[in-house]
Order: sequence, then structure tokens, then C-alpha cells
Amino acid sequence: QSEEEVTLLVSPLSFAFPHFVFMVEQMEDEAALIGNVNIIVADGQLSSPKQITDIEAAIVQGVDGIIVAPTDADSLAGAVRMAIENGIPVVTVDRPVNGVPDVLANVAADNYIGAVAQGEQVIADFPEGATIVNLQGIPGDKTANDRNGGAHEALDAAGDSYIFVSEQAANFSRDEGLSVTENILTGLGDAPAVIIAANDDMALGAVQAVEARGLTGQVAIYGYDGSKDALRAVRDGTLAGTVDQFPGEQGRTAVRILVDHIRNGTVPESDNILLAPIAITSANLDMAERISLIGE
Amino acid sequence: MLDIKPKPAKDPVPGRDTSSGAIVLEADRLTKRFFGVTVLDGICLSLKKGEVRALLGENGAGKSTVINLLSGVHQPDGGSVRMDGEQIQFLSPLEADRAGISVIRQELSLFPDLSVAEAIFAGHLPIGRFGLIDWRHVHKATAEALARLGLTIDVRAPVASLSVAEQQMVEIARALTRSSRVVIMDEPTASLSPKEVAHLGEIIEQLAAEGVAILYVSHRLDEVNAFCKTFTVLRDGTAISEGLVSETDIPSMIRDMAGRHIELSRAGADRTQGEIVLEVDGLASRNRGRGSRMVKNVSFALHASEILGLAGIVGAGRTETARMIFGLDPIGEGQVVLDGAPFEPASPEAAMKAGIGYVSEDRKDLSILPQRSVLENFALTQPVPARAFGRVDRAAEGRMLSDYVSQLGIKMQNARVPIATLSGGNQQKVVLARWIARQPRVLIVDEPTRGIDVGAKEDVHDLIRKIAAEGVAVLLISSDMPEILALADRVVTLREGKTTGETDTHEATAEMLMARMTSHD
Amino acid sequence: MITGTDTEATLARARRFALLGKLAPLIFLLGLVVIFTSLQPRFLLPINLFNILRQVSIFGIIAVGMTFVILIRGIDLSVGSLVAVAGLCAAVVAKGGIDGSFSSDGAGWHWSFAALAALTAGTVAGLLQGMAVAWLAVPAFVVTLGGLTIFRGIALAIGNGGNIAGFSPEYGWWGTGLVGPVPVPLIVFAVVALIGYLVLTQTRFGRSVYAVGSNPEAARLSGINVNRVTIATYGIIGFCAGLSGFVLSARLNSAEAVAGTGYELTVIAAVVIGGTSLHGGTGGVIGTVIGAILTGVLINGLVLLNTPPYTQQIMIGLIIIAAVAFDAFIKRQSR
Amino acid sequence: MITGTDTEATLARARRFALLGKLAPLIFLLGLVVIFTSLQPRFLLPINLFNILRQVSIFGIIAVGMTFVILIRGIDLSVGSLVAVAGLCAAVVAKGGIDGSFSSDGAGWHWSFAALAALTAGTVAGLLQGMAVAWLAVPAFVVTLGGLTIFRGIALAIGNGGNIAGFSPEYGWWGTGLVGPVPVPLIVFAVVALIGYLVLTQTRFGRSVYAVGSNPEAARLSGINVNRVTIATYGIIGFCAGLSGFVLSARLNSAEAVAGTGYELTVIAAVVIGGTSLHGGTGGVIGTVIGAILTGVLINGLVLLNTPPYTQQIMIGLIIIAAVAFDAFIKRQSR
Ligand SMILES: Nc1ncnc2c1ncn2[C@@H]1O[C@H](COP(=O)(O)OP(=O)(O)OP(=O)(O)O)[C@@H](O)[C@H]1O
Ligand SMILES: Nc1ncnc2c1ncn2[C@@H]1O[C@H](COP(=O)(O)OP(=O)(O)OP(=O)(O)O)[C@@H](O)[C@H]1O
Ligand SMILES: [Mg+2]
Ligand SMILES: [Mg+2]
Repeated sequence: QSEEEVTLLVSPLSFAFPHFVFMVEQMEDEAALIGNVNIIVADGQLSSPKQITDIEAAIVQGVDGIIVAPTDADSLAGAVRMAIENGIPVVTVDRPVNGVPDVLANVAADNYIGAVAQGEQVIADFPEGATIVNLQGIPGDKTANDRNGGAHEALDAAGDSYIFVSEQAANFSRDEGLSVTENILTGLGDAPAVIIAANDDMALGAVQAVEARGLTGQVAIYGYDGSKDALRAVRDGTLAGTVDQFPGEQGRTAVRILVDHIRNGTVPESDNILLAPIAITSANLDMAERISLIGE
Repeated sequence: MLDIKPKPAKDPVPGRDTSSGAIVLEADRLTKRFFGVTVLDGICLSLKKGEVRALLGENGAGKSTVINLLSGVHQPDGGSVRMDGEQIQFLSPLEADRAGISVIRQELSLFPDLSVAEAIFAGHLPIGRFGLIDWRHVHKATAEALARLGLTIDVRAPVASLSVAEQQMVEIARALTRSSRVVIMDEPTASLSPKEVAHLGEIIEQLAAEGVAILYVSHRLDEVNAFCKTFTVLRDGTAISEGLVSETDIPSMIRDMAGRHIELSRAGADRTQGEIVLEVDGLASRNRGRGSRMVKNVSFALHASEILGLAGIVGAGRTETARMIFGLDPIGEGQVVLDGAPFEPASPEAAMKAGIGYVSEDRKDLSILPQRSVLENFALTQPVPARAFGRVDRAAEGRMLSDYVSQLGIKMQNARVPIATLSGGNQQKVVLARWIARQPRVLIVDEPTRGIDVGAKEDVHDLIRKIAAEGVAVLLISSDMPEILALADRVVTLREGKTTGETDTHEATAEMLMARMTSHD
Repeated sequence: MITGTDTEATLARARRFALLGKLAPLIFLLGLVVIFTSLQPRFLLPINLFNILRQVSIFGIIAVGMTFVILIRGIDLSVGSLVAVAGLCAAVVAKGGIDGSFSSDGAGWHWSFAALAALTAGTVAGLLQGMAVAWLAVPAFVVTLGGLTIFRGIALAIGNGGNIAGFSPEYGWWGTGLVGPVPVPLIVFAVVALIGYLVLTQTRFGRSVYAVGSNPEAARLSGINVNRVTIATYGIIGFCAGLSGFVLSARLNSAEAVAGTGYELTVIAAVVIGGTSLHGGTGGVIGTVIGAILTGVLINGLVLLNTPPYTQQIMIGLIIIAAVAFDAFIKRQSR
Repeated sequence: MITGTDTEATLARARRFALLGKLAPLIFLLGLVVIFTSLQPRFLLPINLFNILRQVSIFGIIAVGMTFVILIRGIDLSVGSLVAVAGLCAAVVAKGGIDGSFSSDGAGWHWSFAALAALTAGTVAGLLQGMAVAWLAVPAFVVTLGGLTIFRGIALAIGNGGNIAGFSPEYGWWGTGLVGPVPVPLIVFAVVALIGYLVLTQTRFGRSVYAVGSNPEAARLSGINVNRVTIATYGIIGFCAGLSGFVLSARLNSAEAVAGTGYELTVIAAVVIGGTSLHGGTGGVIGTVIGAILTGVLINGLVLLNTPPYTQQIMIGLIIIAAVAFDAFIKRQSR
């Protein structure tokens, strides 16, 4: 086993989402574990051109490998291709890039599939049907679209008894999750049975709005991401569930595959490693990746 | 000083101009209201080919408003404008401009960032090959127009670097390059010294000879006498009289304007000159990036209870001297001594603390807060101490303001209207009042009666004499020679940034001062 | 000038018109309320009105400060990021450190220290920006655009991209408490607006603000220390942003690094809708309060009507333009 | 006034100083390049320089248009959203319809029609905003803030929130092609900048832009049709945003509804760094090109130096402020 020094660029689509902050932390941890692996991080700031810029700069810099969580599956193809042409192996995490078959591997837990799991959890908890409020992420954002699509697929297929009574964008923020939910609750008159949110922050905002209206316990709220706050809330019963797509495991796997390839030329058995996201409720709380972090 | 020759009366019918030219522009019963207040009430006015007509009136009489109606800035509420006998409506200044009317506005309206040449040609830049601008022509024509006015400015210099008077000349040059049929001049000489005024007189004569019709607004009646053939007097928005200049005299014009008899040039009050308060010794401005320094060597002493005149032609450096004393510009060399101690204020705030006040010559850009009320504009220098917690004492301010309103005859609806809605002269009075109310020990007034009518000018002069009698040391910068002679106790002349002489006013004559202001020895 | 033909009646008419000009934003707001109520009667429920006002309070507090800044012809694009920094500063103090790095058993400080931390952070940041504007002669747009990026970076660094959550009930009271039926943030907003109003209309400093905005050169020539007024003004908006950040963190029971994103534009819109001119010198706090409420009503009403998100964005843009166009139109008419 | 005692020498000196004032952004840029190169020699590799210039081109094209708008004292916050709308319009035409709703076997149109669609969309949107500014007397800040929201909403509606991807190689050439070693977007940028420069300095329209920005009232009184100049100017920036949207979609091989988010501030920063005053009337395209490159160099250099992400944001903010402060300082000295 060679111990040559390896430098990797990690380019997550945004550093303002705890999901990716955690993922990168786990990558750094894995890199330290392996030894002699340096990780450079670049913030994609939710912008394809910015991420392309970062990758191009990394190519110039001569990194040994690139791990990218692309903002958009199509837009980054050119930059990724350029990296590979320059002999730099690329692993995608979170979602693949389209049209570049030479990517070493894609390590992902599909947002769409995770949202399907979220929807199915709702169906499992409310077999008779439910009125549903849907809090969406930033309009146009790929993650927001996938999570919205997945939830719809599961719930729309489950029949007419699952009714979306209101769907509004709350931009992944707790602030807007709270105020939008306040507004929706007033507009509806009858409280919905379920609120699903495309991330945990919005879900936690919704929890507060529901509490303020004295509806605690009457509305089941589902988040997405399995963040520390959300896991605590699930434990305490204020949140009905969340979805974990194992960002840490994704990150660690990606680092392992890439470093292995650079040092030993190993090619992974499959170039598409999919982790199945799962819905987390109080019943399976211990399966959540960040459960050890939430303390008592 | 102007050489005023009485014109021979060649018109037999009094009040009617029978010169051969056809009527070019005519105002027919124009009426205008602002905020429901009638400002013009059925004004009639006509301009013939080659005629030079004076439009006279007190501040706020409606002169500028007539001009605004004739040039498409505002629309009349009643009446009509005719050109060559045909009724015409100018919806914008653009249309009036196209019809051949060019206007020199009362308030400077130039382009600070553009070069002199471009400012003169703005909106009319000549096109050469490939639809691109013919810059050679622009620069040549500008140099010519400025030369006609006896001015040598770098045509590529930005307008912002010119003094107010030079900007005024650029405005005039702009109207001259247009080859218009009608030229309207709204107080073109308000900040000009005699030399430039004389130049303008020649040009007016020339234009009239070429058949251009000219409407001329000025508060300097000797100019009116020299330049104009006919006149119209406005009072309170109505045309009170019109006729031939040659058949009237200044006192009766004044009587028409004011509706009362006004005594001109009353003798100065007896004052006993006090101690030296402010002394300027070998002052020079700092040498900045562009050009050379403007103030090179200025010295004078100013006593309490004295009015010291500072005379000079455009660009002599009077304003810059004042700015240094008031802490607006850094001092290059020499020193200012206040009460026997060297004094170098870092800011106007510091100068004011030391008891100095400064009324700027640039009313629009440096003096008024256009959108704010008359009261706030008056109180800007904080003449009334604040109450607890920094609260302003509006009642006391209002009482103080109303004193000045009656003393200076300021015309306004009430103290709450924005100052921009007052006529130019009335704005000037508010600005003066703001400084006098502070009761400074040294007051520098830069062109204090710029744009102020004859009657009010006397009121302002009286006020300046009064504060001088109360012990204030007044430094009077004025391009208006009669004003200096009437008001100042002593006169210091400047030329090209250097002091060229000092005289008691009793012993001074206009000719002698002019010589010191201009001659190269 | 008043000529003989003018009666008291025409003068009174002129005054009424001028008043109408001031009332334009209010009229527009009432029109909006009427439309929303007719389409969705629940709009007028007291609970909904308090919802709107509670939501408005958070950015309304900043809008009061923004009124000062815009009155002196300035602008502050950094407020959103400052809200995040202030909230996180408060959270760090309240938790006795960054979550995880300190004991999580809540060995933190009293809420009042947390509030003080937020206010101090905001004010200092504001003053620093004011100094850059005044002394370095860098346009406010650029300084605060830099601030927007810098403070967001700082917020992300403090929270390590995430949030700090879970405060004491006393802390939380500032965001979620009620006094009678009235939400606490609304009371904070009302107090800030009242003080802002009094300072602008009754004090020398307020007058200087208008003077500097109306004609900075004239203000300087009249002995006003323009730099000092400028710096103070940015200090004020920094204070307001800090206060807002504290209240927001209390309301969310969490201080996020991404809090306040995009607030700058909402807040500026509220001030301008309220009739304060971006050219400085005219306007005031009353208009700003109306403008902020109008913005809140708009967002709430569209959600209540269940407008699809994309359509909502289009409608919000159009209505904001319409509100300001209406104001401009009335002002032109009343001249 | 030049009096007799002034020699040619002092005049020449004055001109040299004025020149220095114009060169300030360039000096700052060179300083930055020197620092980055000394810390990371790879910075100067041709491939990196072309990378920077290719990246700069996309928003540089818009910055040329923004120069016009800022010169007339305007501002355009909607450009980012317009980039998205234009890109999506081009994509819809190139694909012969919205993905899925039409046959996906590529029964689309030639890239030239796609480009035309993008340019038309941008120009029309720009003209509409210009009309609102000119005729409704709504401040440009408000109109284009509304536009920012409205056009983003439209972009989301066109793409139904998603993107439209996969164009013909000829289409893609506009974003990724090379002419010799020179990237095509860079050539587009250079051509746009050259035309912008000529229009501003050599044509009557260009000089009217300066006149309107320097003193709109005086411009009106000089017979310049201020409204027409205003509307044309917003049409120009709309055109530029449309062009940029087309090139960006070609570069990404995908038109996204979220494309161009935040461009407005980057573009305005580039223009101001380049020495164009937000008060209108002074500045020009040469400065803007330098400002845009400076912005690009900054982002690229910080990444090459491995600056941590949060620190990067803080540095970018500080350096932008420093660049403009340097410019202001030099200009003050040379006055
Ligand atoms: N835009 C305006 N809004 C309101 N009132 C106005 C406006 N313009 C002029 N006025 C009023 O109309 C009257 C006439 O003003 P005008 O400027 O025509 O006077 P003037 O004769 O030119 O005076 P001066 O010699 O001081 O320049 C004044 O009472 C003035 O307050
Ligand atoms: N900011 C400036 N930059 C360069 N030159 C200037 C500046 N301000 C004034 N000047 C020049 O300084 C000279 C003196 O101007 P100043 O205003 O002091 O003269 P003045 O005697 O008051 O005459 P005026 O009647 O023109 O006001 C003028 O020639 C003017 O061009
Ligand atoms: Mg007038
Ligand atoms: Mg002067």
C-alpha cells in the first residue's frame, strides 16, 4: 500500500446547508483515518457557474481527484468531462452528472427516492388518507424539485384520499417555514392532518407555528435530512418523522473509492453506489446517522 | 462700469414699438396656477424680430414662470402662445428648442461631469462621418463661442471645475451656438462682473442686428437701460406696464415694479470702526492636481463694524479665499489670523464655532435643501438653541423667521412649503436670514444680492448695514460694482489671485477699481 | 404667491391634495385589504391580522433603520447578513458557547446578555460600514454589498453553516410571547418605530438627517458634520438589524447562519413603498410602517388565496411596482 | 481658468494626474495578479487565464449593458432573472418545445432561432422595465426589483421549476467552442464591449447617456429626449442579459430556472469597481471590463489558494471594498 500524498477537491453545491456541512466533515474525518489525504473544499453557492469555476481552478491547481455534489445534473457535465480528460478522476455524490460515463463512481442517496420514502411513511401513518400541506424548498432548486416530485409520486399514487390542501415554497428556511405555515393555517380553517416539508428547518418552523396555534399533537409533521434538531424533535414527539439519506456514509464512501483508485488503480465494482434513504420515526430512531450527536 | 448712453427717441407713439420686424413670439393672456394659487394672471407679451425686450418685476412677480411657459417647461392653465402668428403648444423644452427658442436659465443647469465643449453642445452634437460625432468641430466652435465672450477656458475641462460665473458664461455660450430665432435670458448677469457684462452687451446688440428676438430679464436696471429697446413690467402676476425704454427712467420702472416709491442708495449709517477681527496674510491656495493654484497672494484686514468689499473679475479668486477662511478648502500658504491668533479651521463647523458665517454664491448647489420647508432651511444653521434631548424649538424658530420675513419682504405661502417652490430671489433672502440670525462675529457674504430685485436689494443692504452697526465684521464679495460702492467702507481688489490694491470707498471710483481688477502691469 | 383672486377655498384644496399625496400608500394598502377580504373572508380574522403584524415586525424593525439610511441617500444591503450574525452572537452567549464545543447542558448566560451581544454586534458592524462610507468615500452600495458577503461569511463561520437552537423560555418570550393579545415582536416594532419617528421629526439629529439627504454640500456649509451624521445613521440601522436578529432567533428558537437571506430587498421595498425617496431628503417612518405592513399583507394574502408559488412571485413583483407607481401618480396629480 | 502664468507643463501634469485616476482599477488588478501569482505560480498558466476570462465573459456581457444603465443614474436588479428567462426561451426554441410536452427526439429549431428568442426576450423585458421607469416615474430600483421577482417567476413557470438540457453541438459551440486558443464567450464579450465603447464615446446617443446621467433636468432643457434615452438604455441591458443567458445555456448545455441568481450584485460590483459612478455621468466600458476581470481574478485566485469557503466570502467582500476605496483615494489625490 503506497502512502503517497493525495489532494482532493470537494465541491458541495452549497455550504449553507447543514446536510453538506456534515457530509464534508465526515469526508475530512475519513481522510484523516486513511492518512496523508488532503481535502480542499469549495463552496458551490447553489450556482452552476460557480461550481464550474471551482472545478476548473482545481484542474489548474492539479488536484489528484475531485468529489462533486453537483447543483445540476446537466450543467456540470462539461467541467467534469474536462477534469477527466486532464486525468483527474471524479466521484459524484448526492446526485450524478448526466452524459459523462467516465465518472469513476456516483455515490448517492437519491433525493427523489428519499421523498418517496417520506410519502410512504405518511401513508403508513395515515392509511385512511389525509389532508396534506406541502412546504417546498427554493423554487427551481434541483433538490427542492426532486423532493417535491418524490413526495407527490408516493402520495398521488395512493389515491384520492390524500389531498394536498396547500403547497407553498418556504425556501428551505426555518423563518419562512414558520411564517408560511402560520399563513396557511389561517387560510385553511380546518387544520391539516399532515405537513410535509422538503427539509428539517422548514419542518421545525412548522412545528412552532402549529404549537403557537395550540394544535400540538393534531398535526403530524415530517421533515427531511435527519438533522440533529430534527432527530431530537422526533425523539420528543414534536416531529412525526424525517428522512435520512446518510450524507456521512456517502461522503466516506466517496473518499474511500477515490483514494483507493488514485493510490492503487482500483475501480469500484459498481459505478453507481446507491444508499437507500429511509424514513426515520420514533420507532427506528437508532438507524439515523447523526443519532449519536443529539445527546440526552 | 457700464457706459450707458441714453438712446434717442425715435418712436412717436408712446408704449408701442413700431420697429419694422414682424412679431415672432407672442404670449396671449397666459395664466398659470401652482397648488391652486394663481401665479400668472392673463399676461400678454410680444417679441418682434430684432427686438430686445426687458421683462422686469420684483422677486416672485412671475418672470421665470412666463419663460417656463414660453419654452415648454410648464403648460399654461389659460391663454396661448403664438409663434409667427400661429397658435402653438410646446409640450416639452425639446419642442420649443426645435422651434428655435433657446433659453439661458436663471438657475445654472449644466452637466458637471461633461467637458465644457460637450456641455455647450449637449443634445445638438454634430454628426460627421459614419454617424459618429465630429469632435473637431465641437471643440473649434466652442473655442470660438467662448472667445466671443472674451473667455479663455480649456474646452476639455469638466464643467464642475469652473467657478459659478464661468459656468454662467458657458450657459450663455450655449445659447449662442444655437443660431436661434428667439433667445430668452433669465438673469444672465447675476454673477458676472462688469467686464463680462459689457461683452454680453455687445453680443446682444449683434444678435439683434441679425434679427434675433431677445427677452431679457435682469434686476440690474442700468443694463436694461443699455441693452433693451422695450420693456414689460410684471407685478403680482399681471403685466402692469410696457413701453419703450427710451421713454422712461429707472425710478419710474422701479415704481411700476414695486407699486411704491423706493429711495435708492441711501447713505451708509454712521459706524465707528472697531478692532481688527480677521486678518489674512499672504494667503495662497493649495496646489492641486489640475492647473495651477487660483489664490496666490491675498492680504487684507477686517475690522469689527466694518464692511470690507472684495472686488475682482470672474475667476479672480474671491470665492476661493472665502472658502479657505471658512474651512471648506485647505490653506496652502500664508495665514489667517482671528482675534490675533492664527486660525486654520478644519471644517465649516469649526469656523462657525469661531464665529464666522459664510453665505455662498451658489444658491442651488451649496445653499438650499430643495425639498425641505422654508422653516427647516432657515433653521439649518441652528440659530435657536435646542431644548432637552436635542429637541428642536419650532415655535421659537418660527417667530424668528417671521421677523425676517417681514424685514426682507420674503414672499411665500407659509413656512411649511418646500423652499424650491419660492422664486429665486426669495430663496436668497431665506439663506441670508439663516446666517444673520446666527449673529456671527464675521460674516462673509458672496454675491449676497444675486437675483434679488431692486427693492429687496435695498432691504438686504439695510440689513447688512444694520448688523455691521451692531459690531459684525462683514466681508462683501460682489461683482456688482454699484453694490460695492454703495455698501462697502473700504474696497480690496483682487486680480488673478493677488491683492492689487486697497482704498476707502469715498475715494474710489468705478474706473479706478476696474483698472486694478483687470490691467496687467 | 397669493394673489387677490385666490380664495381660502383654493388654498384648502391645495392642502387637501398635498395630504392625499402623503396618504397614497395607505390608500393602496386599504385597497389591497379590501380585495383580499372579498376573495377570502378569513383574511380579516384577528388571528390572521396578528400573524401578519408579527411577521412584519421582524423586518419592520430594520425598515425603520433603513428609513434613516435612505433619507441620507444611503443604502444598506448588508442587513440580512447582519440579522444572521446578530442572532448567532446572541445564541452563542445564551448557550454559553457554540453547540457541541461547550457543554450542551445549558450553562449559558441570561437572555439579557444575549440581547446585548446581538445589539452590540449589529451596532458595531453598522458603525464600521458607516465609517467606510464616510471616510473612505466608498459608495454605500459597495460597502454594504461587501458587508452582505462578509457578514454572511462570518455567520456561516460562527454557526459552521448550521444553526444553534434551543433557548430558555424567557429568551423565547421575545419572539413568541404575548402581552394580552398582542405579540411581543409587534410591541418591539411599535416602540422602535415610535422612537424613530420622534427622533426624525423632533430632534436636531433628525433634522440633520434630512438636511444631509436633501443637499449634503449645503448641510456641510451650514456646519453639520456630515460624516458624523452618516456614521450614526449606519450605526442605527446596524442596531435595528441586531435587534431584529435577536427577536428572530427568539421567534424561531434557533439562530441560523442563513437567517435573513434576501431581507435587504424586502426592507428597501417597504421603505420605498412607504414614500421615502431613494434620492434622500423626503419621507419618514410613518410611511415605512405602512409600506412594511403592505408587504406583509401581500405575502400573507397571496398564501391565503393559495396562489401557486411561481404565480405568487410574479404577482408580488407587479403589485410592488404598482404600489410605487400609484404613489408617484398621486404625488404628480397633487402638484 | 487658465491664466497667462500657467505653463503647458502644469497642464500636462494635470492631464497625467487625471489619467492616473482612470488607471486606478487597472493598478489594483495588476496588484492582485502579482499577489496571486507569487502565492500560486500556476495562476499565470494560459489555461487558467483563459478559464478566468471565459468565466468573466458571461457576466461581463451584462456588465457592459449595466454601464449604460448606471451612467444614467439607473440600476438593474433584474438581470439575473432575465438571464434565466432568456436561456429558457432559447432552450424551448432549440428543443422545439418544453421537454416532455413536445417530442423529445429533437424536432427543434436551429440555434440561430434560439439565440434570436433569447435576445428578443431580454430586449423586450428590458424595454418594458425602461418604460415603467420613464413613464410611470417609478424608481429604477423598484421597477427592477419587481422585475427580479417577476422574471424569476416566469423562468420557473417556463421550465416548470426545472431545467431544459441537451442542445446541438452548434448551439453548444457558443458556450464551449474555441477559435484558436480563444474561448467563444470571450470573443462575444470582446465584441459587445467594443461596440459598447464606440457607442458611448463616439455617438450622439452615447453622449446623451452621459448628459442624462450628469444632470437629467439640464438634459431635458437641452432638448434631449430623456425618456427615450432611458428606455433605450434598459433595452440595451435587456439585450445584453438575453445574450448572456443564451451563452450561459450553451456553456452549461442546460437552461436552468435558477440560472443567474445573484448576478445583479456581481455585475453592479464589476461596473462600480471599474470606476463608473453610481451617481451617473462618469465612467465607461473600459473600466467595466477591468472591473469584471478583477472580480473574476478574485474568485479564481482565492480558490486556487485553497482559501476555506467562509473565509473566501469574507475576503471577497473586503477586497471589493478595498478596490473601490483605492479608486476613490487616487481620484481624490489627483483632483
Ligand atoms: N414649481 C413651482 N411650484 C410652486 N410655486 C411656484 C413654482 N414655480 C414658481 N412658483 C411660484 O410662482 C411665483 C412666481 O415665481 P417666478 O419664479 O416666476 O418669479 P420671478 O419673477 O422669476 O422671481 P425672481 O426675480 O426671484 O426670480 C412665486 O410666488 C413662486 O413661489
Ligand atoms: N474645484 C475646482 N477645481 C479647479 N479649479 C477651480 C475649482 N474651483 C474653482 N476653480 C477655479 O478657480 C478660479 C477662481 O475661482 P473663484 O470662484 O474663487 O473666483 P471668484 O473671484 O469668486 O470669481 P467668480 O465670480 O467666478 O466666483 C476660477 O478660475 C475657477 O475656474
Ligand atoms: Mg426668476
Ligand atoms: Mg465667486
